[in-house]
Amino acid sequence: MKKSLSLALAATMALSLAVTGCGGSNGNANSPDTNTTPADNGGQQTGGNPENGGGIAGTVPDDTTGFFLSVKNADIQTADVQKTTKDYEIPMNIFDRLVDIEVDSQGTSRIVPSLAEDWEISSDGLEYTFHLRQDVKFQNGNDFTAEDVLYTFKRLLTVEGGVNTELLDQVKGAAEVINGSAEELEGVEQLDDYTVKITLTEPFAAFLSCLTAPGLSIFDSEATEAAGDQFGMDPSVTIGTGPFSFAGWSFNDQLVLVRNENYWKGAPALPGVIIKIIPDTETQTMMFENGELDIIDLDFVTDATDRFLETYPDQIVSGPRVGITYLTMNFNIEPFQDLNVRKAVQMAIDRQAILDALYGGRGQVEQGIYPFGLIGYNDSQTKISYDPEGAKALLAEAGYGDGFTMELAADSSSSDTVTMVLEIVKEQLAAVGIEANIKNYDESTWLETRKSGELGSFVSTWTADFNDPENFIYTFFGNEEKTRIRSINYPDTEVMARVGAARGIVNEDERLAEYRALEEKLVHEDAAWIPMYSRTHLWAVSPRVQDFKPVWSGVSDLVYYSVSLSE
Amino acid sequence: MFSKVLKRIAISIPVLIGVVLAIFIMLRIVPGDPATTMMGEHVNPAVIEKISREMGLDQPMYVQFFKYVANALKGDFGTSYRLNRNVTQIILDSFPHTVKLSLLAALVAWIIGLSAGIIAAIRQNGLLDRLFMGCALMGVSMPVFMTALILQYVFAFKLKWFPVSGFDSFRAMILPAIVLGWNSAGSIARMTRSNLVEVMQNDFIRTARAKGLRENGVIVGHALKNAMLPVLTMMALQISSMLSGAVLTESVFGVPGIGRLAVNAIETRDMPLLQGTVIFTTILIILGNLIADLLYNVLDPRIREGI
Amino acid sequence: MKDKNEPNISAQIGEADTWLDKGKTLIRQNKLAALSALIILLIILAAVFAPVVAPYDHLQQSLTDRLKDPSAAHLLGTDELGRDVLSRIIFGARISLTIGLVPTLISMAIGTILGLFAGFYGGKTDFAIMRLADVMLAFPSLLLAMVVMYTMGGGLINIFIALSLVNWASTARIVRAQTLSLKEKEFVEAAKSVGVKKHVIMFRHILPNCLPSLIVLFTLNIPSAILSEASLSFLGIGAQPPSASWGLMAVRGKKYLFSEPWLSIAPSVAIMIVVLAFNFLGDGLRDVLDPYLKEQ
Amino acid sequence: MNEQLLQANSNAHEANTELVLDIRNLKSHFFTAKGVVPAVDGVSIQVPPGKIIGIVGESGCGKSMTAMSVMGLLRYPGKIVGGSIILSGKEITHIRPKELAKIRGNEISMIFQEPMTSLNPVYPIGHQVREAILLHQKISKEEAKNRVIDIFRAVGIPEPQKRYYSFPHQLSGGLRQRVMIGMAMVCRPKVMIADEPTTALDVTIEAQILRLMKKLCEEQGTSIILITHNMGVVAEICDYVYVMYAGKVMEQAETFTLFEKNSHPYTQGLLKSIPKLDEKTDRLYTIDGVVPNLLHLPEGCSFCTRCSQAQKRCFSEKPYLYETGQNHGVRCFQYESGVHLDGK
Repeated sequence: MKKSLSLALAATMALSLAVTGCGGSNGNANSPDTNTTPADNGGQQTGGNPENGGGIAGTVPDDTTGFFLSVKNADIQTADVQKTTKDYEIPMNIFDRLVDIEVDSQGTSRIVPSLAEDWEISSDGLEYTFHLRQDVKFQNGNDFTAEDVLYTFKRLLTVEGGVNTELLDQVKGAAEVINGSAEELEGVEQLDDYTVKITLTEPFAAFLSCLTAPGLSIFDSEATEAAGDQFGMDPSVTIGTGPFSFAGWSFNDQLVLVRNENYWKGAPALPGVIIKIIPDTETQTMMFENGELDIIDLDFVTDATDRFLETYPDQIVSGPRVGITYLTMNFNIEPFQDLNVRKAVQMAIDRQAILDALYGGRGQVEQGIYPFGLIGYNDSQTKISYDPEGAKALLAEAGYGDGFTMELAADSSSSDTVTMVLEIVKEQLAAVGIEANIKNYDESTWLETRKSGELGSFVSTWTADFNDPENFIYTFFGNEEKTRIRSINYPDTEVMARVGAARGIVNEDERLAEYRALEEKLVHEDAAWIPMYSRTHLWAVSPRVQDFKPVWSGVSDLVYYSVSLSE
Repeated sequence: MFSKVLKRIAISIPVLIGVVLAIFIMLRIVPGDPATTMMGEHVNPAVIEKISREMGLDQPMYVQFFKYVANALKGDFGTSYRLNRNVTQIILDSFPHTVKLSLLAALVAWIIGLSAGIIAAIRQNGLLDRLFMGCALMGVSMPVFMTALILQYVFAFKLKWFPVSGFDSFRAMILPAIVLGWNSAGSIARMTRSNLVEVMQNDFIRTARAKGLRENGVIVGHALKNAMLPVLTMMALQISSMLSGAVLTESVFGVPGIGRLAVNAIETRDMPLLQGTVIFTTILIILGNLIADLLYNVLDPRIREGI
Repeated sequence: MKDKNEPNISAQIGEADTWLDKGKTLIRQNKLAALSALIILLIILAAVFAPVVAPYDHLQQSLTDRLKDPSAAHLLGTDELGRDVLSRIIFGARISLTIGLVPTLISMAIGTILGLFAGFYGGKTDFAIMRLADVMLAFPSLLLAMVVMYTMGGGLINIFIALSLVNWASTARIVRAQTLSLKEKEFVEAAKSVGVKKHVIMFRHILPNCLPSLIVLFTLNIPSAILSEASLSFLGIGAQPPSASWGLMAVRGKKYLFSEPWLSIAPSVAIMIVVLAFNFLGDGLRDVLDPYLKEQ
Repeated sequence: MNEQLLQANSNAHEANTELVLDIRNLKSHFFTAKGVVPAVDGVSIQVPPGKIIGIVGESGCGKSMTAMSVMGLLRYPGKIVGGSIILSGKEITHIRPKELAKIRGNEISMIFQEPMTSLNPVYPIGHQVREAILLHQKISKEEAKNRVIDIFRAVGIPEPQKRYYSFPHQLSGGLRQRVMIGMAMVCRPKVMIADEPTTALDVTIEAQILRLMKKLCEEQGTSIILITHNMGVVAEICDYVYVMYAGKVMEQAETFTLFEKNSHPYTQGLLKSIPKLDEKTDRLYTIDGVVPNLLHLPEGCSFCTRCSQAQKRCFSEKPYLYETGQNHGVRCFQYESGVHLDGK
């Protein structure tokens, strides 16, 4: 009796474990292609329109042959682009924006129509009037209208967990909506069903570029409102106008996109895309070489790049990464108030050697603030030369002939390559007598210290959100607060006032000239910033991949619209 | 017997509360404001303050704790900062993968561990002993990620017997299970060996020999069952080390399990998710201990009778 | 290993085995354990005298000599920054062994003291300490270490804290169990009856008798600490560069597995050798020293 | 009988088929870290059919080792290094494990000192005894079970049907020893070695067990080697006695002779140390000193250090086992006139 009782108890427990296990596995492990988010009936209500003939949001077809096999090394947190500053891949493929950016083969870029087929800008640079396309439908069959634009912009400012409010900073009434003193966003008006007028508080030359940012993707007002906080989480309710619909997401496993047959620009060539989530880069490498992937981002396997270039010379795709790696010096920390010290540090670092050693020389040494590929990039400016002897002389002149100690602040969450850069910089500084100590911070402390303006020197990379120098110079030298939260603490308020004012210069040539002058002043006269290099971004693709093109800024998020596979 | 079971369960309860409290406190002494770290670069302070309020981070810690426990009892571990989804739901989605991986790995561990342990015990201090123990211990003696990588390289990449990653077919599960199982096999082998050696010194083994059993018969018929009882209890410890090992194995092989969740949670500093994951795995371990204890009770006639 | 079927020969010849005898028995019976001890000794010596033993400065970079294949000049080649891998492994032994030793010592000290108190005083003290131990044991160790590292950030000191926190409970359990049984032994009863103070009994009479188990446990805990650190390094929350533990070297080297495999294999093999050596030594010591520690 | 024994002793190298068990000049040594321990050092014992042979001595004198050697149960670091063991005319000293297994439990069986631990705790006792039958006889499990119940009844286990399924921990020590005896007797062996079978038991139960063994021995014709340190037990049931000390036989004689004419100082000491009710002494007699360290035995007679009658030569020369009378041998120079029985 007693024996059986205790047996039964043990068995019950084991069983309950097993049942929990099995219950779950029916849902997703046996059929890995179905999405595991609690789709419930939401899919049928908003996304399940069978007449769409494929590309139903939230539904992964059984047959995934011909799907493009892509990979990411970490899962996304959301597809709601208003709530993320980095997970752009899904939004770039399932949503459209009012305008787009196009880069021609010479590297010059221009703003092209997208959901807005035409626009006018008032002469004072304050009013933008957009005429929207009238033939666009969302993936759920709803029509795209001006109302959706209004909804989307207001939501950007008010949605819980929104992190891209900055994008609309210049729009009239934005501040009031954020702080709750206004209900409606004054600066965005619906003139008719297909016309929207946006008013800015001050002229902002980069505004059109800004509208190309992924964060300003347009949502369906009806579906998004209905989805609530499941928008971006549950594929079936995450609706856009883009070339693909969001078909499935099983967390930490894969993301699935399916062709939107009714895409207003014409359906994409690919029937769909499966994006596997593989954190281990060696695993990714082996998968690619085994034919389990159609693409691999060599940025995540920097160290294998040489081997890939050798092994798959015909399968490499590259594009400039429009972003600059820089080293900071904090004006509030001794002895960086001294111009000679800053110049000495600029000269002490052999940037070409670092680029060669860690990135096989793929990229270029930068001399300013705006990297190669960005509007405003200046290839004829003053160069900083690698000159350790000169650096020593300058240090001696500044009274630091015996050197000094400084901190190199490392963020423990950054990649090994960044850490290696620090290790090399440390050695190079040692060669001119500066003792640089690498101090490791965990990510949050690093961010917080940096924000307080007290972080020591650090190496980081800023990649373009949109194609304008404003996005760079204003971020670091826009005003006292901007330079403090980057732990630079540049003291010249006059120069920073010019940086702010440049945003309002309506004449494009004048504006760019001012930006160049400021760049020269900041980097070469004041030595307030040490530009390191910008890099070329490489991908390897499988032989069947055709027409793959990285996005203009060279970020890792891929756009699959133009891609096709040969069989 | 029944009261004993109840007592055993009762002892688990303070442990469980302790676990929740420990994790709760540990995660609350994180330097830096969680709201800031989760929101990143593009947001203004007003928003951060609002978020902080919404997460209840402005309340005293004991209030947060009791709220958390009250919700946890209802099966609600809160909402993930980053994924904006119910933590319980996320965990339950990942759980089956980890369970499958762990069960398969346990099987591997037992096969390797038991056979190595038995052979080692029989050939105690001989060449075979060293060889088999060495083999079993190899799995623990390399960092898990290297074992994984090397097996992957040889069997998936070079020989192409298995897919490099994934967890959607039985074939894909084999390599991760071997890596994880091998990692635990060492301790099972070691324990089997020392238990067997120990049991082989018992008087009843001498009796068995004296009655005319040959050495293999002695081991299989008389020593093994006695030796296995303590090894069985180790199953519970294995659950713990499996779940630890799963963190790395899942990352290397791209298995979307609980271990990955924990890593995600740490990388994205997602406190509710980390909290939920740790508490959930801990409950599993406590439950595993309980089951092992009960099984032990069932199988050992001495304890069964309450002696 | 003595066979209980036979009368205790030591008792029969009327002499207890001295430590020296146990050492001799170990060498005679278990060559592998003896060899392991020798290897460990050599590695410790290499770590202590690293600047003398290592052929190069382990921090000296040479960007022009990156990723060189093993050669006469660099027996294990050079790493991604042109540093000599062999020298780095020799210097890395310092960090890895420290990571093995320090947290193990700390956690065992805590565990021993708590275990002694729990076992000796029993009652509420026992209940409180052992429930605390249960709580610690309920955590998956790596996950707990991850949480600690998450809370406090990377760095050696925090690794020590994380790993100490994880491991004390098992020591406490074993010491408690031994204390419980030793407490009933005649010599303790005798000491009590003549009024020896409690803490003297605990530390002078009971503790020395736990020593064999503790030594065995010590040798078995060191490798697990080294491996835990490697795991933490894999997750990016272990040792931080430029200080290079073997674990971190393996993690950073694994990116070159396809082209320069020695970068990850060499430190992994170093870990493997040390871990196996400690394991074999521990097993050997247990056979010779310790009748208690059959589990573990 | 007397002649038989004498003959056997003097012609040690000739097989004597009349003997059930013939142990000749057996040497079993232990190889320890400190050196070689000669636990059994040239022991010769003869067991005729149907007799009870006693081996007495203090603990550590090598009596258990002798039994283990005979059963082939000696394990590392112990090893038989010389001599021979002949069971029913068959040399079994170094036979293969497979052959040994056939003999054990079948032709020769053994009962151990510790009834509490000698049974496997995780199996019912009935199964454990049945196993002994099934190992050696080709009969069905059902038949075997009936045999077990019969033998349980024979060894005096109450309710044998029910007890068949009991686990060892549910039985008292006395009952367990009965189970052990049953297990040892169930295949009707030629020789049963009982190693201190009653030491762990109450005195009342001790007598019952001894009587049971004697009865079974008589009924089945099994010879018994009874190992004990208790002279009283010897007196009660043994036919012939060997007195062992430090791995050697010091004196051997028929029980009656030994108690009447104990010749060796050691035997005298042993017998004196039995408390007697009819004598009034202040304290019990003890032999001075302790059993010597087998690693550092005296050069001469191993008992010399404790012997009250020791002479100079006892410390430098080793005495042989001398014949002093009918079937009576003594290892002491006092009886040097007798024939050497050591077979040297």
